Amino acid sequence: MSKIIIDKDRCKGCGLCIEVCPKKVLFFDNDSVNVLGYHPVAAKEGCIACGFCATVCPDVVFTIYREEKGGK
Amino acid sequence: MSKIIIDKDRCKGCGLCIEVCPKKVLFFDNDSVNVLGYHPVAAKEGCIACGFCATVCPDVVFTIYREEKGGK
Amino acid sequence: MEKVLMKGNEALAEAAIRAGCKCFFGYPITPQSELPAYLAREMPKRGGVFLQAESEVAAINMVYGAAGAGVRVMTSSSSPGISLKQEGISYLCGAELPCVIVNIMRGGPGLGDIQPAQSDYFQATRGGGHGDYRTIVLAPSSVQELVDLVYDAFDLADMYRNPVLILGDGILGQMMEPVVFKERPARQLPPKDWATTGKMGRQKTNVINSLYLDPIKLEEHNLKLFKKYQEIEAKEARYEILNGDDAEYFVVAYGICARIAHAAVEMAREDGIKVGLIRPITLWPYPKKAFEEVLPKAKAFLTVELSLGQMVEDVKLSVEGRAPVYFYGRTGGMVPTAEEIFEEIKKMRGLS
Amino acid sequence: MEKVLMKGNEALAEAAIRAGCKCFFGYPITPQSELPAYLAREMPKRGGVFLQAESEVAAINMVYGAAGAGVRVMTSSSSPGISLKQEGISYLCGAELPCVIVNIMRGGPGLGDIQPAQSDYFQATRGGGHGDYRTIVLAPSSVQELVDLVYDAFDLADMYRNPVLILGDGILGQMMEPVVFKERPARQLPPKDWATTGKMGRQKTNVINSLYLDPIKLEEHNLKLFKKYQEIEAKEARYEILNGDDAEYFVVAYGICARIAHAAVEMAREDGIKVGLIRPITLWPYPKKAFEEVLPKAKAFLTVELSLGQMVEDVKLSVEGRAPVYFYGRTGGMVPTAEEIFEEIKKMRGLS
Amino acid sequence: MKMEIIMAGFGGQGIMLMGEILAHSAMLEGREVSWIPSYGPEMRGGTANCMVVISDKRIPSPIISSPDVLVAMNKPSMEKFTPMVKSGGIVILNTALIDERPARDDIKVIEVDATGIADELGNMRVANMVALGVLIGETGIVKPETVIKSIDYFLPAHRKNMMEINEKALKRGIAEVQK
Amino acid sequence: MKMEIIMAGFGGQGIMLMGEILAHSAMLEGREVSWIPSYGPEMRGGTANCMVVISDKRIPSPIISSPDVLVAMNKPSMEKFTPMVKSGGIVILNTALIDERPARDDIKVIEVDATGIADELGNMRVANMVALGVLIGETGIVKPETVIKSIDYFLPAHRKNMMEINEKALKRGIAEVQK
Amino acid sequence: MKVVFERPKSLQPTKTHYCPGCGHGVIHRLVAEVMDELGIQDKTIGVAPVGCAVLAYNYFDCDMQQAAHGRAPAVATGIKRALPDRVVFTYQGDGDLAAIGTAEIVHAAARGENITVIFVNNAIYGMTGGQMAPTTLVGQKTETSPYGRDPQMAGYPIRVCEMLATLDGPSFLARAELTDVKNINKAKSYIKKAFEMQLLGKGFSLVEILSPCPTNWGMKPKDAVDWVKNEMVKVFPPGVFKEPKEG
Amino acid sequence: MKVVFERPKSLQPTKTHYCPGCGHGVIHRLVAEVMDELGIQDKTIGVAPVGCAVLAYNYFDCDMQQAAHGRAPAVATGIKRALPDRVVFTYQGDGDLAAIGTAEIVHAAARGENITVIFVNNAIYGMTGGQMAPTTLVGQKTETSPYGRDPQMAGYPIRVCEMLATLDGPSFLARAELTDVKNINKAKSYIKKAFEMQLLGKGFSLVEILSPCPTNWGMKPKDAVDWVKNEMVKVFPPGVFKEPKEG
Ligand SMILES: Cc1ncc(C[n+]2csc(CCOP(=O)(O)OP(=O)(O)O)c2C)c(N)n1
Ligand SMILES: Cc1ncc(C[n+]2csc(CCOP(=O)(O)OP(=O)(O)O)c2C)c(N)n1
Ligand code: SF4
Ligand code: SF4
Ligand code: SF4
Ligand code: SF4
Repeated sequence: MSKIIIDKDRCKGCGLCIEVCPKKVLFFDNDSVNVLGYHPVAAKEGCIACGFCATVCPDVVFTIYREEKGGK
Repeated sequence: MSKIIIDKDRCKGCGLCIEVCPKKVLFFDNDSVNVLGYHPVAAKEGCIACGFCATVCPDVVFTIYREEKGGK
Repeated sequence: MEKVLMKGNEALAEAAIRAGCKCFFGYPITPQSELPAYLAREMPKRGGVFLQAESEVAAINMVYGAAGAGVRVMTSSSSPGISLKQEGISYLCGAELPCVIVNIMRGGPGLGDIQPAQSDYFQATRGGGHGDYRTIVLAPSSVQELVDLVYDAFDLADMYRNPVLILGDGILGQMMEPVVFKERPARQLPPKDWATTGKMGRQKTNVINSLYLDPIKLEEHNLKLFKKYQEIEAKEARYEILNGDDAEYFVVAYGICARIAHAAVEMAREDGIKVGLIRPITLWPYPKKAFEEVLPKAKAFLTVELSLGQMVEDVKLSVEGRAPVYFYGRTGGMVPTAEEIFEEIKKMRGLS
Repeated sequence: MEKVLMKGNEALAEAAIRAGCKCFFGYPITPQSELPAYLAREMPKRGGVFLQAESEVAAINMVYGAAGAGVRVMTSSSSPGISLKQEGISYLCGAELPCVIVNIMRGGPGLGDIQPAQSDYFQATRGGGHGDYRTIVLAPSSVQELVDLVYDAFDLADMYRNPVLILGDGILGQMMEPVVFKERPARQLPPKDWATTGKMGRQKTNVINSLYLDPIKLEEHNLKLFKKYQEIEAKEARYEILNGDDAEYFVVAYGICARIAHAAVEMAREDGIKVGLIRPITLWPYPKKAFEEVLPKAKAFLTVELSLGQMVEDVKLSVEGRAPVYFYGRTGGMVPTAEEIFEEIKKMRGLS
Repeated sequence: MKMEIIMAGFGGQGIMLMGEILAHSAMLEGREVSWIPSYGPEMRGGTANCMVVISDKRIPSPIISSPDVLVAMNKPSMEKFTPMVKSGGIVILNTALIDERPARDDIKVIEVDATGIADELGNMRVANMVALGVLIGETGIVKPETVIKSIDYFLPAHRKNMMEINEKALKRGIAEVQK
Repeated sequence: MKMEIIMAGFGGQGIMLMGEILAHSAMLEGREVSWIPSYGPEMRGGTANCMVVISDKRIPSPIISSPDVLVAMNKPSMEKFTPMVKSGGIVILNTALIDERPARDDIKVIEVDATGIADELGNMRVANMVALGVLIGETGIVKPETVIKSIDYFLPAHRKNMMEINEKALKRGIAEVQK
Repeated sequence: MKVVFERPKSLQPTKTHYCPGCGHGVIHRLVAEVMDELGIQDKTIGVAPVGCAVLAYNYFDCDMQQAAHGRAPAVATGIKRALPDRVVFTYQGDGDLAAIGTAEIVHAAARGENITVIFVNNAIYGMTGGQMAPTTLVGQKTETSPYGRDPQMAGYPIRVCEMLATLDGPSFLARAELTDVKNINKAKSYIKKAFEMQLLGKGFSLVEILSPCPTNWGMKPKDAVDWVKNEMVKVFPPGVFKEPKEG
Repeated sequence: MKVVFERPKSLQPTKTHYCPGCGHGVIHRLVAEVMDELGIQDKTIGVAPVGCAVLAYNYFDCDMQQAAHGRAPAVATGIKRALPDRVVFTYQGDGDLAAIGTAEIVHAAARGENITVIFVNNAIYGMTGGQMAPTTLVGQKTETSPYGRDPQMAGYPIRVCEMLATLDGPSFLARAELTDVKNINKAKSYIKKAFEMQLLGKGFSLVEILSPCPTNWGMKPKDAVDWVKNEMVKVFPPGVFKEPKEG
C-alpha cells in the first residue's frame, strides 16, 4: 500500500507527472482552481509509489509513502 | 657572393644572430656604441646569405643580398 | 507626414536606422529589450548590422571598433550594464570616437529592480569612468522628442567626435505616443578622414588611440578635449521653460519626471501659484542659461528627480546661492504623482 | 615606536595586513604594482589570502564574496581598472558590504598614461556606478597618513557596512617617507551577524543581496542607505586647515597636490600674502564645515587639482556663491610646481 | 478636453491591446494621446494594466493618479483601481468576473457581462472589444468607425478573419450603453 | 633647516639606493624626510632620478623644483637638472662620465671622479657611495656613522660582504671634499 | 510507512516564481536533496545568478549570496578563499555563465577553485524574455535571432563542458538532461559527485543540465522536454567529461 | 643581386621599444611579411592590445586601433562588421587575451568572427613588470607568484588553442614557438594560413606563438629562447589544432 499526498496549491499544471505516471493515476482536477490559478493535479486509486511523478515535478507537489514490508 | 648590411643603430645586442649564424661570421663590435647604447653586431667575411640571422633578429637589423646565379 | 503610435524603445530604434546607424551592438537587459528586438528584426532587412555581444563590455568595445572604422554606431543598455561600459566610454572619449549610447535607466544600486529611475545622473553627466572627459547627455521626455534627439545625437557625435548619451527610463522606453519621423535636411558634418578604413592608397596610417606615454602630450590632448567641451557648453546646451512668463517659483525636472512635474505645475497654476517649469534637455552641457534667464524674478527652485538628489547639484551650481534650491525625489523605481509634487510646490512657496 | 622608510604602496599593503585584512584580490596595473607584489610575498606567510584575479571585474566580485562571508578584504587598482569595477561597487553598496578599494590614480581618459593624476574625483565621490549610493572616500597626502587611513578605512567600512575608497596617485604610491605603524586600540565594531558563513546552527538563512523586485521595498532600502549616508556626512567628514589663522585667501587641495599647494602657501606667506590651505581628508563626505569655518573671513578660494577641475564643484557647492572660487589644474599626468601655484595665489589676490 | 483612462485585468484578456486601440483611434482623430503599460513588480503573469490619456492639448503626464474612467476586467483590478477614480468618474465592470460592486456612490458604475457577450459572439477573447464599445458608447471619446480602423491596423495579416467578430463585439458594447 | 636634493644618472648606477640611504640616515637622525623616484615618460631604461627632501619641519612638497643640491652621475642628468639648481646651490659632478662643466657661475660645482675612485676601490658600482660621501662631506647634512648604519640596513643579508667597500667608498667621498 | 519522497529540508517551503514545467524547480530540488544527503546544509553557502534563478536565495535553505550577472564564480571564489572549510556552490544560467561570465567560469575552472557549479543550460535567456544565448541552437528562433540563429552572423553554440575539459583545474565535469526519470536521477548523481569532489578538496566541479524553458521556447511543458531530448542533446551530448583518475 | 632579406614594407622603419631579445620584434616582422606577401597592407586594419605591444600602432604600416585591455577581439569585431571587405587582425599578449580578455576571445571564436588573432604567449605580464599570467607555468616565479606558481593557490596554465578548438567557429588554430629558424618559419607559415582563411571568409583564425620575455624572466636572450624550447613547449605543445577539412 502506498500513500500519495498532493500539495495542490503548489501545482502549476504543467502536466509532466501525468505523462510519466506508469499507472496513469494522475489527472487534472478541472473542478478546482488553486491559489496560483491552476487546475491542480489529483490522484485516483492505484498508485504504486514509484515516485516518478515526484521526480519530474518541478514544484515539489508530491509527498509519497510506501507501506513497509513485513510489518517493520 | 653575398652582401649583408647591418643597420647598426637598430641593434640591441641580444646576440641571437651570433648564436644562429652557421658560419660564425657575426660578432659584437665592442669598439663602438650605437644610439641605443649597445655594442652592435658586425660581420666578418664568409656570409653565405642563409638569412638565419635576419630570421631570428627581433629588430630587423639585417638586409641581405645574394649574387644571382648565371649572371641573371 | 504620417503619425504612428509607437513604443519609445522601438521608436528610438527606428529613428536610429533612419539617422544612418549602420551597426548596433548590445547585450540584453530590461527595460530596453524592445530596442534590440526591433533592430534584430529590422537591421538585416535594411542593410545594417545587429549583433548581440557576449557582454556590455564587449558591446561598448565593438562600438569603439566600428566608430573608429567610421560608421554610425549605437549601443543600448540599462543601469548595471552602463556601469560596465565605463572603461569603454572613457576610451571612446579619449580616442574621440563618435557614437550613441542609450541608457534606459532602472532602479539601483546593484541589481536593484527593473522600474523607471533617474539615479544614473551623476554617472552620465560627471563621467562614471576615469579621467578628464565629458559625454553629451540628452534627456528626452516624450516619444517624439526621443526620435528627434536620436538624429541630433548622431549629428552631435559626428560634429564633435564625442560619444553622446541618451538618458531615458523604463516608462519612456515602454510608453506609446504618436510620433512623426520627420525628414531632416542633412547637416554639414566634418569628413571622417581620421577613420581606420585601411590605408586604401593613403600615405599615412590612421590610428585610433588614447595612449600618450609622455604626460606633456597627454596634457596637450586633454586641453584640446577641454576646449572642445567648452565649445559644446557654449553652443549646445538646450532646455525648455514652460509656464515661465510670470513665474516666481520654478520646478526643475527632466525626462519623464518633467512630464509629471508639468502636470503638477498646471495644478499649482489652477491654484493660483505662479510657478513654471525648467526642463533641461541636455544634462551635459547643463543649461545654466535657463537659470540666468529666470533668476531675476525667481524666488525659489524645486528640483524633482527619480533619485535621491543628483541633478540638484547642477541646479545649485547654476543658482550659486542666489535663491534657495529645494529637492523632492522618489527612488528605487518609485514614481511621484503630480499631487505629491504639487504639495512640494506649495511647501516651497511657504518656505520662501 | 619604530620608524621605517617605506614606499606608499608597500606601506599601504603592510597597514592592511596589520588592520586585519584577510583577503586581497587584484589585477596588475601600474602604478600600484608594489602593493600586490608586497602582499603576494607577505600574505602567505601571515595567514592571509593573496589572489591575482583574471580581471578587475572578477577582483571586485571576489571582494563581494569575501566581504559577504564576513572577512576584511581589499582590492587595489588604478584608473582604467577602477572604471571596470563600477558595477561591482554599486552592488557592494546595494548589498551593504564593507571593503576597502584602493585607486592609485593615473592620467586618463582611456589608456592615458601612467603618471600621477586626480582626475577620477567625480567617479570616486559621485559614484561612477548606477543608482543612488555613496562610497566613503579617503585622500591621504603622506605615507604616514596613508597608513593611518588604511586602519580607519577598514573600521569605517565595518562600522557603516559600506565600501571605503582610498584615493591616491602615482607619486604617493611610489614615494618613500618615514612611517610608524602605531598600535591602535581596537574599535568597538558591530558584529557581522549578517555574514553568509553557512548557517552553522543558525535558524534563518543569511542572504547577501541587492535585488528588491518591489519598488516600494527598493525605495525603503534606498532611504535606509540614505539615512546612513547622512549619518556619515554628519560624523565622518575630515579636513585639515594649514596656515589658516589669519588667512584671507584659501587654497583648497587634497592628496599629493595639497603637499605642493602647501609649499606654495608657504612661499606666498613669505611674500606677505595671508593665505591658508584647506586640505580635505575625506572627499566624500565633503568637509563643508571647513568652509563654514573660514567663510566669515575668506575673500576667495583657489582650488588646485591634478585634473581639469572636478573637486572645484564641491568647493562651489560649499561656498554657495559667498566668495569667488578659482581653479588651477594640470592634467594628463602633469604635476604643477609650487611656483605655478604661487603665481595663481597672487592672481587670486589681484582679482578679489 | 482631456480624458484619463485606466484599463486593467489579467494577462491574456487583451488589456494592453484595448488601450492601444483606444489611443490609436484617438490619435487618428487628431488628439494627443499617450499609453503606458503597467510596470508592476511581478515578474510575469499577474495583473496587467495600462493607462491611456487623450487630450486636445499637449499631455503633461502620461501617468494617471486619478482616472476619469476605469475599465476593470477582473476583481483584483476593480479593487485596486476603483479608489483612485475621480469623483464623478466612470467605472466599467466586467460582471462575468466581478461579483462585488464598488462601495463608492460618487462615481457612475456601468455593469456589462463582457466575457459573457464575447462568449455568445463565439470568442471569449473579444471581451476587451465589448468593454471598449461600452467605453466609447458611454463617453463618445472616439467614433466607432475610427476604432474599427484601428482594430484593422493592429490585426496582423493572418488574423484579418477576426475583424468581423471584433467589430461585432465593439458594436455590442456600444449597444449595451445605448439601449 | 631644509635641504632639497636631486640625484640623477642612468639605470644601474644605484641612484635610487643612494637617495634611499640618504633619506634613511636623515630619518635616523630625527629629521623629516621624503624620497620620490623619477616618473619620467620612458617605459624602461633611460635616465633615473630621485628627489630627497630633508627638513626639521613637516615637509610640504616632496617634489622639488629648485634643488639645493644636485648629484649628477652622467651627462644627460647634468644637462637636465643643472638649470633648476638654486642660486648658491651645489652641483656634484661625476667627472668620469661628464666631460663638460655647467655654464652657471652662481653655483658651487664639485668635481669628483666617482666612477674612477670606485673602480680603484675594486667595484664601479660603489660610485654612488663616493658621490654620497662628497655630498655629506660638503654639506654635513648627516653624520657618516649614520650613513653607514643605513647602508647596513639596506644591504640584504647575502650582500653583507659589500659593507666594507661601501664604507670605504663613502669615506673616500668625504675625504675628497675635506682634503 | 516509509517515505519514498518528500521535500528535502535544504529547500525552503516557499513557492517558486518559475513557470509551469520549468527545469529550474527540478534542479533546485536535486541540489537540495544532495545537500541533505551529504549533511552539508549548515555549512553551505550558495551563490545565486542574475537570470530566472536570481531568487534562488529565497528557495535554498542555506546561506546565499546574490551575484552580479555572470560573476557568480568570482563571488564564490571570494567566499571559498575567506572560508575554505565551507561548501560553496554557484547556480547559473547559460547567459550568466557562458556569455557575460565566460572569463569568470574559465578562470575559476583553470584555478581549480574548490567550488561546485550548477549550470542550467536552457539555450535561451529566460528572465529577460527570450533572447539568444551562447547555447542557442543554430536555426533556433529567439527575440534577438528572429529569423533563426544564423551562424554566419551570430556564430555557433558553445559547449561548456567540452571547453572546460581542456583545462587542468577541474576535477569533475558532466552534462545531464532533464528529460525523464532516469536522466533526472543521473543528473542528481552527477550533482552529488560534484559536491563530493569539493568535500574531498579535489577542486573545481561543474554539472551542466539541459533544462526546458517552455515559456520562451513557446512550447507546452511536455513538448519542451521533448525538444531537450530530440534537439539539444544532439548539440550537447550528455556524459562525463572529466573525472579524477582512479586510485 | 637578389634580395634574400629586407625590411617588409608593412613594417614602419621606426625603432621599437622592445627589450633586447624580445619575441615581439620577430613576430611583428612575420606579420608584416605576410601582409606584404598577400598584398593586403592597404586594406588591413590592425588592433593593438594593452601590453608590451601597445605601441604596435607605431610599428605596423597599416591603419591601427589601440584597444582597451583584453578587448581587442571585440574592437576587431566592430571594425569587421562595419567594413566586412577589409582585413582585420588583433595582436595580443597572454594577459590581454587569456586573462581579462577571455570572454572576448572565446566569443569571437565561437561566432566564427572573420578576423585573425596573433597571440603572443610569453607566460608573463611584460609591460607591468612581470606578474603572473594565465599561461605562467607551474612553479614559475613572478612578481605575484614569488614562491613559484602554486597550483593549489593560483591554478594551472590555460591552453588557449586547445580550449578554442572545442568550438565550431574557428577555421584555423595553431601554435608555434620562436625557438629557431625552422620554427620561426613555421610560425610565419601559420600566420599566412590564418590570414588566408580570413581572405577566404572561413571565419576566425588564431596563431599562438611561444615567445621569450628575457627581461621579466630575468634571463639572457639566449637562455630565454632555451626556456621556451625546454619548458614552455612541454606545457604548450606546438602544432595545428584546427584547420578546415580538405575538399
Ligand atoms: C550587467 C547585466 N547585464 C544584463 C542584465 C539583464 N539580464 C538579466 S537575466 C539575464 C540573462 C538570463 O539568462 P540565463 O543566464 O540564461 O538564465 P535564465 O533566465 O535562462 O535561467 C540578463 C541578460 C543584468 N541584470 N545585468
Ligand atoms: C583595465 C586594465 N587593467 C590592467 C592594465 C595594466 N596592464 C597593462 S599591460 C598588462 C598585461 C600585459 O601582459 P600581456 O598581455 O601578457 O602582454 P606582454 O606585456 O607580456 O606582451 C596589464 C595588466 C590596464 N592597462 N588596463
Ligand atoms: S508515485 Fe508513481 S504511481 Fe504514484 S502517482 Fe506518482 S508516478 Fe503515479
Ligand atoms: S639579433 Fe639583431 S638585435 Fe640581436 S644582436 Fe643580432 S643584430 Fe643585434
Ligand atoms: S522563463 Fe524559462 S527559465 Fe525562466 S522560469 Fe520560465 S520556463 Fe523557467
Ligand atoms: S618586457 Fe618582455 S615582452 Fe615586454 S618588451 Fe621586454 S622582453 Fe618583450
